[in-house]
Amino acid sequence: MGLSKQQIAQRIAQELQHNWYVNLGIGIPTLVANYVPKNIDVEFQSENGLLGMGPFPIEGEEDADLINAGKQTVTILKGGSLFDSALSFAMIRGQHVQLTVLGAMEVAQNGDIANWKIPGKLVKGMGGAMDLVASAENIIVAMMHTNKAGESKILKSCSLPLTGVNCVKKVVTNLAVLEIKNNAFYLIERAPGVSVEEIKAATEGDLIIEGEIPEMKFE
Amino acid sequence: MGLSKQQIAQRIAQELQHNWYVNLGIGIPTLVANYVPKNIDVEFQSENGLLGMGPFPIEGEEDADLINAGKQTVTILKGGSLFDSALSFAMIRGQHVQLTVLGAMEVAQNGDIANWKIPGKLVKGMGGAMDLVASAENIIVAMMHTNKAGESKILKSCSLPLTGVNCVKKVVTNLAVLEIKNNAFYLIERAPGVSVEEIKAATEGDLIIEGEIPEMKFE
Amino acid sequence: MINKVVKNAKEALQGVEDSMTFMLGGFGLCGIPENCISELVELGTKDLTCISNNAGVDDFGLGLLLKKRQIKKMISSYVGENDEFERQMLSGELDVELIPQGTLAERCRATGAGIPAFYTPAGYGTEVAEGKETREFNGKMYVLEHAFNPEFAMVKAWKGDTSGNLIFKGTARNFNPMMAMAGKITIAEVEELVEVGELDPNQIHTPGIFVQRIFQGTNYEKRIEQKTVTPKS
Amino acid sequence: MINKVVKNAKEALQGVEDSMTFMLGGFGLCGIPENCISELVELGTKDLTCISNNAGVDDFGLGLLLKKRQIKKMISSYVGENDEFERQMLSGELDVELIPQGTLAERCRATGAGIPAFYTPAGYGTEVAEGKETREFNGKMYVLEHAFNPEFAMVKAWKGDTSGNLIFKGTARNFNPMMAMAGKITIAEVEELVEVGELDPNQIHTPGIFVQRIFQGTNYEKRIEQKTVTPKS
Repeated sequence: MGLSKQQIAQRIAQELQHNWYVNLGIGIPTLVANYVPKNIDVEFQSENGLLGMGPFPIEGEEDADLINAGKQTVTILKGGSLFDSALSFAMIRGQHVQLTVLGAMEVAQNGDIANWKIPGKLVKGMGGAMDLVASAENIIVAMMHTNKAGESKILKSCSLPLTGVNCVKKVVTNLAVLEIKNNAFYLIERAPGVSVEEIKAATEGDLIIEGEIPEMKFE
Repeated sequence: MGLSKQQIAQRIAQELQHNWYVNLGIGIPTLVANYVPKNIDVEFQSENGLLGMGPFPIEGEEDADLINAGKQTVTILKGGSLFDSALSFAMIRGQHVQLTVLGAMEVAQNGDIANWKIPGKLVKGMGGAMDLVASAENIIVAMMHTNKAGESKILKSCSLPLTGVNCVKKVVTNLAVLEIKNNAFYLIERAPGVSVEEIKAATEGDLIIEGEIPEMKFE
Repeated sequence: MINKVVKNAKEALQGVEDSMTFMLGGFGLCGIPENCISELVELGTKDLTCISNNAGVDDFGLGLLLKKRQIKKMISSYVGENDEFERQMLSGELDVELIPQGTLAERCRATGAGIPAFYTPAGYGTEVAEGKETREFNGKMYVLEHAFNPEFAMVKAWKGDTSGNLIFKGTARNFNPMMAMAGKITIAEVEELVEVGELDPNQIHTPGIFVQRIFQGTNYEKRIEQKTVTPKS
Repeated sequence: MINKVVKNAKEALQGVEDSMTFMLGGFGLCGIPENCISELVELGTKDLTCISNNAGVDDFGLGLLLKKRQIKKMISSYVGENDEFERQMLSGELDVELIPQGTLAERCRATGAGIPAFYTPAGYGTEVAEGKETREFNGKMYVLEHAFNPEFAMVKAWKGDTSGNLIFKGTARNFNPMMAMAGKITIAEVEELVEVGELDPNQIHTPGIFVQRIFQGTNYEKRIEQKTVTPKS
């Protein structure tokens, strides 16, 4: 029901603003790079030490010394730069990166996010996620509205161990665009063909619906 | 009486050890670079962002973009490196510089040093001196034993505002080499032709004299 | 690629107002943002707080701003070589805060790196530590020091590209990279402005993300403060 | 100029003992000190604490040390991609301390820079901050984090000179420069060892002062963990 992962990425790409530096997490967020509007310039930062990240290399031109934070071979665009991890996180912590897009297991209506640990299951680590969410002025979470069991991931409060507190401003799911403020989720847009009632049913947290809720528009 | 400034520098140069990185302060300490023993390798660090500092440039080859911490035009040796002030003081604070040589107005028998401020007179600032003395494992003070009024600068306790506490290990003056330990000055060597009595008379701090005190040797 | 180019110092300094706090790169007269300083003199902006390792000399660098009494407060590590500075400080016209040089550098870096405070051994037991929190780690005493909060940072680089990437030369690097990180708006003036792609991404000292405005500087004097040479033999 | 050259990994690792704490550079398999790791496997040194952003894969990188159960504790930010690691962690044989990646990088830098502790926002309000001092600065909450204390740091560079100056390549730089600063003894293995004077002093990423031993590495595999490509069109 609702958007594909590609469409979630496409919708998030509409949030990009001219001259923004952007950090994209692993998974759906990575796809956002494919949908940058033609009329704006943005640069992608990869926290392992790369600004101006370009597309995957042409087959045969991959370089073991040029990867992104997902350990995928990438390229660097003209005007890009390379640096160490301390300077990379100085960029992040110092709020020089205007937008962080990342996935989540749970988001709560106070802006809390959980995306790194499920008790009892194997913990792989938080990587750079805790630094990113604790620092970014502008965080968009990209995720499915519900988990595989059909349970809402848009919650009154997170049940999983937190990655960060009071930090998420916006959530784009397969069903909706939600803004977090006043300790609630404000419904901003619906996925094409998805009703407000369906979104309500899939949302455990407090959902505020003000006036007519428009459908998302894709070009 | 006693050593010239050049000789003080020459005596301090005898303290240099193979493979040491060394920071030399302004004044007498700068002269130490002229007396490095031939059989050892040392590198000079200048806290404005230069390792492998070489001699002054040949007349006509001076470069406004290559100066030392005394703002003098210098050169850089093969194998040298350039860096910013934060990394430079990371070297100093992180104790990667094995020896700091600097001048002082007063040194106390507990290792305190005062060299940056005279109340009521113009204060020019501490520059990098406070970082250097708070960090270096090995600090040698190069100075005249007494001030222009003939008063001792080797004291029970400093009267001037401090630059650092409990940090000086060794003092080389025009009269003597002194080691600081057990809250006292231990007389190690006399300047050629200077008697123990003369050194005693010029020293206000507790002076420990154990056995025969040898004269300094110069090649 | 994001374009940061502005026409000149005048355009770069738009938004500069009285009573603001600036960081200015340089060590002595080496690596100072000459064009920005000239433009500040031109603008006549007053009551400035300037964070800069030194304060220039009487007729160059920040000395030019001091002469026109545009500076209310200097935050520096060493401020000699300047008679007008001395006069204003002694008369109480100028407020001066002296900071150990390494602490100054690290506070600039912390500002840009989102580190609000850190501990350093520099100044412990001296008047620099008065009124500051001190603390023991592994048997040694340290002083808690904080980040700054400057409105503008003005730095000078050797080469820069249109996206704001900077390369410094020699010891003209000094405080410039950390200050570039620290400005809410960072202005870089460069001796040579090039197109993106002309600088090796592996050799960039300051990535463009830290720079909001960049321009090709003009008429660099690059004065030498202490010319010391070895005579030709 | 000070000479830091040793013959090979064997000579570089002299003094390495059981129960020591090491820092190892690299991000994933990118920029890891392959020769040092092989030599550690060879030596069979046990009960090691390894500070490294990741823990390798089953048959490469730190995975090789895990397989031989030489590691007692891993301090990392992300440790996926490794079945043996998973088994040892779940069975309790291996102690794992997970640290936010930026905090890890900054703690490495702090270690080398003589900063015993600093405040960072990362992890505030999460279990990472449990038992740690937290504090408010300018209305935001921060966690106090400390420097490490490793005996050895092992880093991999692209080029190095006999005096220990290092240049890294691409994103193989990652944690290497900060870890190089942090070792009581820092060992650098390089793809190309050159004479002093061959590297531009203005382009050195890690000045030789931080490196105690350097050697020309051999047989670099430089494995790619996730080969992603754009098909030829």
